[in-house]
Amino acid sequence: MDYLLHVMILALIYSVFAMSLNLELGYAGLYNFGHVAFFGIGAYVSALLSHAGVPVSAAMICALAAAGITGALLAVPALRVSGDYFGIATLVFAEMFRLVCLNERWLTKGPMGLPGIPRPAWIAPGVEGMPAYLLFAFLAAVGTFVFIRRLTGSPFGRALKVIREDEHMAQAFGKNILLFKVKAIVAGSVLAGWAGTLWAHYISYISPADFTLTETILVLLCVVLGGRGTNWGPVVGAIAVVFFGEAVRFLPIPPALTRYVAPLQGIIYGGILVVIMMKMPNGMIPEHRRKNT
Amino acid sequence: MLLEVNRITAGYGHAPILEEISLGVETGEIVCVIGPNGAGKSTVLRTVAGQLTPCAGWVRYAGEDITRLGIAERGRRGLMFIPQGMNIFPNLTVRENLEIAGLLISGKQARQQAIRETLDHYPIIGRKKDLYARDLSGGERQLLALSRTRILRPRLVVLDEPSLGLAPLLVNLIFDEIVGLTRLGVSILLVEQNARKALSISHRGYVLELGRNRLTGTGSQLLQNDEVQRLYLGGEPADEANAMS
Amino acid sequence: MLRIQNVTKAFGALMAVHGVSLEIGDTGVTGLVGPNGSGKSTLFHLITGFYRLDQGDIFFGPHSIGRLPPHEISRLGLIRSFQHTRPLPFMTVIDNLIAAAPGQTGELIWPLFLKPARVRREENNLHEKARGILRLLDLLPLADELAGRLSYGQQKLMELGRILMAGPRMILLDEPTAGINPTLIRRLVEVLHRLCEQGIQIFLIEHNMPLVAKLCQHVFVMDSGELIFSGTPKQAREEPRVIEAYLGRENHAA
Amino acid sequence: MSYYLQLLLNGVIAGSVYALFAVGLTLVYGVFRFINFAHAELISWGAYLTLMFSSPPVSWPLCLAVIPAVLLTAFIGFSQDWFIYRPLRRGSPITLLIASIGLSYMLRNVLRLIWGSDLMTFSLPLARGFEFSGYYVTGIQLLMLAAALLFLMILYLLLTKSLMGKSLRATADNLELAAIMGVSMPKVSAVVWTLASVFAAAGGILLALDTNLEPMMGVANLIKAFAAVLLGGAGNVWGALLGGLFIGIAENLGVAFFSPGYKDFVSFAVIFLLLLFRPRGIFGLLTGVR
Amino acid sequence: MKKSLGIIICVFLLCAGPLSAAEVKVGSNTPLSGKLSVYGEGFQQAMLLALEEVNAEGGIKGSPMQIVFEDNNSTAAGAVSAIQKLITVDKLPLLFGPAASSNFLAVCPIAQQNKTILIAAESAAAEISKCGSFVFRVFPSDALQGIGVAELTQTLKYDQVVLTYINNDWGVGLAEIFKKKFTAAGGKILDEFAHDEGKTDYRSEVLRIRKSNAKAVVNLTYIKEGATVLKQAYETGLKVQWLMGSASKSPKLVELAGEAAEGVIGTYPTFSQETPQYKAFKAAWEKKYPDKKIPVFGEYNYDMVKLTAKALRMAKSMAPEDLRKAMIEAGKGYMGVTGDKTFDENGDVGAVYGCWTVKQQAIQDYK
Repeated sequence: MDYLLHVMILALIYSVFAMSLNLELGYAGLYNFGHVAFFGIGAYVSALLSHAGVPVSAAMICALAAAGITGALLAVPALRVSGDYFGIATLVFAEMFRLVCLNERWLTKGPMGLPGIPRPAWIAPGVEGMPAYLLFAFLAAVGTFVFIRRLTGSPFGRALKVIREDEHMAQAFGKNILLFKVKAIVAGSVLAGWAGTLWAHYISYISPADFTLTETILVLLCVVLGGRGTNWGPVVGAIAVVFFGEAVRFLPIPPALTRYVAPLQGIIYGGILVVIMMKMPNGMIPEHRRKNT
Repeated sequence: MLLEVNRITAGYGHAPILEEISLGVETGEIVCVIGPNGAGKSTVLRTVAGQLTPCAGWVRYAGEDITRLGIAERGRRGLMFIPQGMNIFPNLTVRENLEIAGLLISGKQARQQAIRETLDHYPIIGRKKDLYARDLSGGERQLLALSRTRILRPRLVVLDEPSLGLAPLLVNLIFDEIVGLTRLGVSILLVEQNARKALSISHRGYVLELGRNRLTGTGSQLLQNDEVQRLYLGGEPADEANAMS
Repeated sequence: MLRIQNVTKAFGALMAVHGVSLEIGDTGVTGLVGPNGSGKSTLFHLITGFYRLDQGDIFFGPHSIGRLPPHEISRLGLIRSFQHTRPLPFMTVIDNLIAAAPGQTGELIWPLFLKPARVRREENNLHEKARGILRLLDLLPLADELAGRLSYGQQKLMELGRILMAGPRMILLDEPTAGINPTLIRRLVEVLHRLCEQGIQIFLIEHNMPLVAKLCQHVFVMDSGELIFSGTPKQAREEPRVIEAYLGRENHAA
Repeated sequence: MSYYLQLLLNGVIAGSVYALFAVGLTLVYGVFRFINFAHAELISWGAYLTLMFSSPPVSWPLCLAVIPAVLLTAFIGFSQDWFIYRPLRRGSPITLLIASIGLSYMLRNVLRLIWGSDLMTFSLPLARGFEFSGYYVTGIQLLMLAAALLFLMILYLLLTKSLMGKSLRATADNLELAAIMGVSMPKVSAVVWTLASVFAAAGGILLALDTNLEPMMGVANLIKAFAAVLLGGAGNVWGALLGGLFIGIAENLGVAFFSPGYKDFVSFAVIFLLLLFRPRGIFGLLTGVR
Repeated sequence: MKKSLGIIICVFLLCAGPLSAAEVKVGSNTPLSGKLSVYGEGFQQAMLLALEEVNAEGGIKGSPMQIVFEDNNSTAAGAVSAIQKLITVDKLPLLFGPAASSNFLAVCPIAQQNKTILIAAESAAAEISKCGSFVFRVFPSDALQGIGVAELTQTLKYDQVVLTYINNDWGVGLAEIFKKKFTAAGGKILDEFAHDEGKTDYRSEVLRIRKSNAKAVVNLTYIKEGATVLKQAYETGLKVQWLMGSASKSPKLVELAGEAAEGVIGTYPTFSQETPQYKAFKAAWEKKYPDKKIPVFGEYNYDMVKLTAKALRMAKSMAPEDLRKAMIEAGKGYMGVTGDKTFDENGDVGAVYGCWTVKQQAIQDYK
């Protein structure tokens, strides 16, 4: 049942991606709408380095570092603006990243994309390697989950929540809010890069078309659907979104109507976002918090 | 009685700020509400103006119960509210500010006429009628806000701290203007920090303390009342419990 | 301890604070009074770094804090409250307190993973400390209640606890008794006295004049952004300029 | 030299259309304080609805088809507000932003569902542009320029001469005070959404007449419009016009110097840099709709 | 949400159940949605036409043939998901691959690993030749086409051209080959730039072409971008010889660009339209889809299905190795609508490159 393995791997990778966004969006209250850029940086750096002959594991580590450094470089200026403007700044950053990937062909091969990205040495290429990759992705997701739970359940996470709720209060108690936010973004970027490398080495082919706004919307959907600011929310959200997307394949749709599937899916995704914002803004697993009266 | 506030309790969220406050304004009167900070003066005004609905008690205006009426509806009935601080539109010209102020007047002719008269009446702002209101000085802004009364000719104006942040000379100007407004047949309910000034122009005054009626009397009575001074500045309290309450 | 030198802050044309200089020694409780809009809260914001100074400087002990960001000022032990309560309503009361503790190892990412034992130990200590403070404030039974469920007065007390948690040398309270009932005020006053005994300086904005008279050794009075008086509460009551600031000028009186 | 001037001319024309989009975005921002992502869909729906009414089975002449199309777009704009944004207005702007992203995605896919992803065209007769001493302009382009100027002129008059326009500006200045003064909020919001929709639809139709229609046309232009808004200062109508022109000129002149593959990069970079260093816009020294 | 998910899973189980053994099934990984859906629909129609004929002729050894269409959203990730499903859920031994070369390259290792035959009808990238022994294509490699365009340019005696290409895998790949061949033969490229996919305004790009004063422009692009560029060049009075590739050879180009397309010359892998095969195809198409013109690459998709049917009939069993041998065997000397489909050692077919031009609002052969 390779297909099921495939869907499970996808769901796990998306879980990691969603968890990384949740760290910023849910815990730190930073609406990063350009998160896909870090996913892309992870994927590209890892793929390029492994093409250049660097062992896959080393390439992956470099990719995480690259994503983290870029995150810090983006965060410091972008945090000058807040709220929806921060969202727009990051969104624009992601599009700029994609355009660079598309146009700097000497590096990224542009729209041709990078095919034949190798798997880690201990995982067989192709289908034979899928159970092993599933295991790998599972361990990666569990590791990410544990890491984020540790991070958010700690004094660090508590401070992030304080900052999210009331920046002035946090400052009055000596919290360096800029530093905390930068750290949250760096951690989120590293983990998004992590998801990106997992993706690149699994799917074995990446191109700029994989890192568009649509992807950001999908992962945003995973997070808000599952529940912002909770540990399980993004995981549940990612699994739901991936399985729903794949389940659509099994609907008995006559070939002539297949063309309507993707738009319908888009309508449903967009609709879910709107409905969640209106009816259950805290998602399927709401964070335990009361409205401030 | 033009306005009658009867034992209202009101506040935001948790604790009520006002407890069973009562006051009244007769036609033609200037009535001021004074009291130390946190006494709930502005809350009284907001309740009268319709920005806040009390949880108990009622407000009658011109013989009708208006406790649950919206702010716009009260405006239409001639009960006008001039809030404190940001009470003009800085990115509109002076003239446009007046036009918005006259929004409740039906009939273009009548509105234009009222605006013209107002601009004539206030040469200071009349001269600057095409400037953006953001370019006016603090006193001019307050005058512009007050001039709305001349346009709409309401029966009752509810004024929140008209002298806030103004230089003493301008305070006098504004207070003279408030007195002038009564000649139009307008009654005034006024909240002021500047108690002496406010009492000196008021027919009657109410002194609030911690959300309750404390004292009431004519302007001059209150001016001479030592109790008022003590409320503002503290002093030898009658007993400790009293000081704490 | 706190020395303010010729501090000025303008918002556009409005002079919120103009040329204020004052000094607070180790005198216990100091009050800051004045009518609405006289610049008291602005001065607090300036001291704690939330507003940037236009002119002048502020010293806290030996440090110049006039240009420091709020969190660094806070770390020097100068802790403030805000005019309205700002609980973290979704957190428990005890977590509200613990979150306020400065210099937690667990707030740094590497030690969090590399020295878990130390982080755990610190958490336990903070927990104990928070419980102690809650006991002092009579809030211990509410320790595990969500802060949002507390009454307004209880939240004010909890905020005081939060300030204590931060290990202050001096605390700035903006209207600590506004909107709370006499019983709680009494409790608050007790706590403030206890703090003074521990050598913590208190600087407060307060409108409840009798309370100011009772609590403060020294008061400053502000009007229209300027410091108009400095002395004991008793002196203040008799000072014409103070009366004028509160009640208005005599000259035009009817 | 004439090469650059021609590029400049192209930029001005492109920019005037961006300005049409930006005005709506900035009006909504000015009054309601959130960035309406779904504004993009008003652009494309305006164009597609015109196509619908001008092609079989309705087959109205273009100038007639525009009318129901614009009306329906305004209806969409108004429904957005009524059913989604209005109930959400008490929440944070982020909630509104996410909802508008979702809505945009939804509306765009409805478009795809009905008309497909294929490129569509009004199949107007092809015409050579007019030539003025070496510069080429097509009739449609002139129409675009004229329409943009006309629309902005009308907007200017509306905002400064009519009582409704003044009420709108007052609301943008201070919503609470406007309510105290008796400005009717439902009316103002109806006017804002009508204006935003009509401007978006008009721009969309012009763009479609000039080139083609495709479901992404709105989003692609929204980002430019957004850059214009930021450049002009959020809430500033004239800023939006100047910002639109700037973006149009910058990206078109940019083609001369680097690969057209980076054409969009220009507006992105403008947005990015502005947000970081001049968040209130070059012309946006003050806020409020002017 | 939970409820609807449950329903979906139930439907999933129900559909996965009945695999009727009476049919011979093959899969198709087709861009039915997303940016390539413009083409996907045409591919699908051509395949369905061929399928109808195959079944009318008695199907495969008496059983009807069926194509399981799987949408790939025009993305690499979608193509991978689709092929995984076709291979492991539907267990199909033979698949038609996704359209864009980039998507095809993403899936071909999976097919090769699974020993599943993967056939391309329109993916042209030169790299596909290296995909492996189970990958075939009935469409000639770009390597041939790039050379074809360069040769055309030289035959027409344009030794100085502007090169512009669509900024995607097809455009960039083709442009690289063209450039190599053209400059090696002494041609000069005056200006070279990519243009974005899916834009509606290319006026400034057109101006850039104009600036270089070239007599000819090699514009390797798709239909809608091609049409827009032609139209906007026409508006500005740009008079150059446009040289284009196969991807824009479509009546839709003429429909969109109108008069502006007049005189364009392009290359395409050609086949004679005089053959009985072509005439039969054309008649069949017009009968089945009376309102629709033959889509781009429609003939190749048709040939692909017909050739596959032939191979399936010849195959000893459905085992991968047998199918692979049957494919090679079936291709030998097979004359389809698009000519000789004999596979070489890479699974590629050869091609004759012809030229097309637009004359009087119709695509014609250029001689």
